[in-house]
Amino acid sequence: MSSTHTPTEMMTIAAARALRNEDICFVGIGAPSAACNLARLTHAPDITLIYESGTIATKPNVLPLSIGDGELCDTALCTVSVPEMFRYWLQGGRITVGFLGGAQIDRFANLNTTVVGDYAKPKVRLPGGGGAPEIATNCGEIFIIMALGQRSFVEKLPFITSMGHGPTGRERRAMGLTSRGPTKLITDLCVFEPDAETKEMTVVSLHTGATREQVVANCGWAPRFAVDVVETPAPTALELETLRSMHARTKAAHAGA
Amino acid sequence: MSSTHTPTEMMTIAAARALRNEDICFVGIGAPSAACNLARLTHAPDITLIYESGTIATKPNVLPLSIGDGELCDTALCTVSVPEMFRYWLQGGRITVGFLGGAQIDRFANLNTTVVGDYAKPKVRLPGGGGAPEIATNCGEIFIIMALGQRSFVEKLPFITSMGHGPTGRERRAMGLTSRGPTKLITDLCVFEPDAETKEMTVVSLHTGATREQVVANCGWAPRFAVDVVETPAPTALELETLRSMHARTKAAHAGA
Amino acid sequence: MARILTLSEAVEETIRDGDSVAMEGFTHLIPFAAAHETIRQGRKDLSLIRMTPDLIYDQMIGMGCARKLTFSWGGNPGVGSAHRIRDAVENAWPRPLELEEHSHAAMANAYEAGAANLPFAVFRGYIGVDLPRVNPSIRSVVCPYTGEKLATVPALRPDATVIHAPRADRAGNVLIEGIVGVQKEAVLAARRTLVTVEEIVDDLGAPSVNSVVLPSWTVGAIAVVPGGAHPAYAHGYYKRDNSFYIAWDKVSRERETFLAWMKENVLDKRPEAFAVHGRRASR
Amino acid sequence: MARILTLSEAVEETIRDGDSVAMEGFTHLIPFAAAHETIRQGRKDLSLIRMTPDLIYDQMIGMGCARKLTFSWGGNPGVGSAHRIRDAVENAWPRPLELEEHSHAAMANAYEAGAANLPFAVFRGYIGVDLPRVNPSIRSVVCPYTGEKLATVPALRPDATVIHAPRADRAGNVLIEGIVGVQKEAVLAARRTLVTVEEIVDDLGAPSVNSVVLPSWTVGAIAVVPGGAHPAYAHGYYKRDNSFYIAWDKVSRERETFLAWMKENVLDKRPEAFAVHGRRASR
Repeated sequence: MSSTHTPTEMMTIAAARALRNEDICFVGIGAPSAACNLARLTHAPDITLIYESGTIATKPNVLPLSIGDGELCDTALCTVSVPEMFRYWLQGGRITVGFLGGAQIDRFANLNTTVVGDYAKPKVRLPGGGGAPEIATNCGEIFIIMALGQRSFVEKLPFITSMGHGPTGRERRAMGLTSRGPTKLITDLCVFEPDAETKEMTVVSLHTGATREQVVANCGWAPRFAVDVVETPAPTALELETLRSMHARTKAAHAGA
Repeated sequence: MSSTHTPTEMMTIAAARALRNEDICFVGIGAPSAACNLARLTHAPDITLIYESGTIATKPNVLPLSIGDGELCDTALCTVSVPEMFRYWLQGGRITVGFLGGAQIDRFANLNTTVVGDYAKPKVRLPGGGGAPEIATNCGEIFIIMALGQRSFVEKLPFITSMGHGPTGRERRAMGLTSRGPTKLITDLCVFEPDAETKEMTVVSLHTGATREQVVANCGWAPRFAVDVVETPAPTALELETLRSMHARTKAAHAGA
Repeated sequence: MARILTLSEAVEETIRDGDSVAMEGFTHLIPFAAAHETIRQGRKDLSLIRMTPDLIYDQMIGMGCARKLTFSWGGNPGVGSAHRIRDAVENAWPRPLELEEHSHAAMANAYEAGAANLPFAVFRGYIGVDLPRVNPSIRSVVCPYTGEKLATVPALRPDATVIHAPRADRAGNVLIEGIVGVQKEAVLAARRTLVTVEEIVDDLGAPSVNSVVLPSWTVGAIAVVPGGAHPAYAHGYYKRDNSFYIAWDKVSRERETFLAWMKENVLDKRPEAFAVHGRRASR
Repeated sequence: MARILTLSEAVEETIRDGDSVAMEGFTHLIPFAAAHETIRQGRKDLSLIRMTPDLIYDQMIGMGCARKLTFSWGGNPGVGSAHRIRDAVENAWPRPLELEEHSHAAMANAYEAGAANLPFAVFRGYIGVDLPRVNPSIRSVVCPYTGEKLATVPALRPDATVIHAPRADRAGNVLIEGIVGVQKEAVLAARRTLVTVEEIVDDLGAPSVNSVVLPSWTVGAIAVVPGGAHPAYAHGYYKRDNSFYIAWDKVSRERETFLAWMKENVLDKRPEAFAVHGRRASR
């Protein structure tokens, strides 16, 4: 196993570290799923992972390709219907952390996964919101995992699919929401957290080897940096090994018919 | 076994006959339960019996004392939660016949099971509506089973717990209800059906040996009789035998701890 | 995470004077042992909530625990009146009892809305009846698409919900099976919860991946009380004691016989007294 | 009462040109065989409804069956885009496709309201987002108790719902197990229904009294199609064919490869072709 790690590995590992053993986590597919299961296999063995397919407290051995692979149901404490999942569990206020990804994000961590261009005549039609609009407001807090890039970190979203801190950062409070919204945005180069006052997502930690210049060059708005930006601790051998073997098991499982 | 039968037996048997093999029947406890299961054990073997406890297509061997005896669950096709029962099954419009009893009834088959006297200072506090208010309007039609009596068949109800044809017989149509409301009222002396025009419950059939005078004497309003009042066919040997052996099994079962 | 406590500790932690308390179980799995412990601990001014306040609340109301009852059907199922509830309503004995009365559909929907963290429930009900005249909490909304007027009731959000269940595992996950009633909704709607169980097992043994399970982190306290649903029943464990329900009619009809029965069978007893009823049926 | 028919008869009876049709199955138990038969029968002008229009609707939309799509997430799960749906939306190929777009919560609640025979669903959603701007069916009601404004959507009441299930018994009662999704609600909300099953058995073998069962009288037609959910999976029968989903990305990217694949694997095939996927796992 290589002792160096890729930016994507660092992103997943940094995201995993944000989770706590006592969290009840609503898991999106893809990068969030890898991060959540890495947390479960390292420092948070008792974390409760919930997928929108209805599987509660699932402990997959390989990463699911979809949010409803059989592996999720087979290893769950129980599986409920999808209406129940959205009514009793998500809207019920029982989820401490919702984990989201997206196609585009703005400085207040609003997300777009609907369209690029005009809604009626889209340039690119993206998959749509799925669970995200209600995950964003009904979970205690939101972690977002997305690789930096000029096309994905944009000054202005063409469409708000799920609300972060709102178009001006002041909307959540104005609407009387009690959930905290996006508290962490984990990228392949750095970690953002919302400014306590303005709610603008602010770089608080740079991954080993990443520079401010790289972050600026890959962000569609001029990103703010916290007064004390720290260095993200490098992956431990255990983290890297656990992540890679999880991906290896997954690849082998998905290749078979 | 005695070849004569009691008025209560005749009532139960007449009620059972009103049910069809293809009915989906929401069963109240007591006399309705006896009638529904008698129908199932005689001419309607495929009737679907549903109890508000959530048991669907139950086939009890002994009559339940409550609407949720274990016997109902053990012999059911499946058992759903009570919210689901009232949402998907009753309100869902899937029930063809609701079977009700009551403490008091008026000429338009409105029922009272709430209070006698003033609601705030009741003379007699009855158990309340339970499922009846929504059974009365969400089932395709309603059969009511009640023994005649001056105190139970009253000119004016102190409280309408569940609507029959409304205080004047015209309310269902005015409210735009599509369900038919009470189409049969089976008593220990006769069977009433609503007049096609006025919806007043009208005697259409007298049980063997019962007289118009007895009906009038035991009814708190002046009951109307149909132009052609027929005689209710006497119980067959099979009906009587099936009913009595069901009651005997039930009595033995309920006596044990 | 659920904590496994003695019933006495669990009731002390879960139920406080003045609380709104839902003890649910629809004929099946009624938490009688927990109710008896609540009576023994002398809880008072409770606002009791239950769709079918049968013997369990007849006992609590007769012993003066409650100032209010929210319900939809109050009687001795298949037998007759709940005499102690009637005595409280008709004669204010042993103290006055305020009523908030609903239909089953309304209560079931109100628990469902509570579990779903909604402020109210919408349903097609209360048509042409008198209850909305005497219960101001029954209101309506108009469908924004069809213009139909539908009934509403406020969501139920009890301070404490108490239920009985067949079993829990050591992590505190709870299985409910058979007639499941509104118990799951009543637990998810509540601030604090207590689940009494027939037994604690290593493996929950849920028969299906879709079984009704309350994860440990949705439950407050768990207490092991074999037989704790008697005279109600526990599917797979013991049957409903129908003869007890029939006999209760006579016990509860007069205040004196009721008080004597409560002294002998509740006040002078301990939760362990229920164990005699807790026979495990073969699986 | 459900009638047991061939898939060809069942599709002919259940789905008509111009119908609103929900084919549900949340990753699990997706009725692919029924969709292929619908394509073969040349149904058109359908208003397709599905929370996650993945490969099944990519195929139907690419073949021109639909004029409208009501959905909440349209893609190839874990792989990428639904290329045929995108081509229809972005380029009107093979014909224009009207979209009615919702969130998962909205769709799930709308099916639930349909099953409950309510005209609309209420939930706490669509807060601070743009979808209500472009979808006029998203409205609101005000809570009559708290004054809170809550989102509403119209109930979903499809003309026809199609699902796949593990098994039915000879009386036509259907068992669903595993990830049950919105299938029960979608069936109860529909006017006509078709259930394809892996097998018909003498005894339904429901693992619990609380299993998800659709009684025979809630189901229209049943057709036995072993393997009928492939490349999705059937819990207890066969696994999800993840490699198929990955390979679909390449098949569906271009119109020509897509049409060639559909001719070879759908138009020139019969329902029996699915049987090769229908391995029964040991229970």
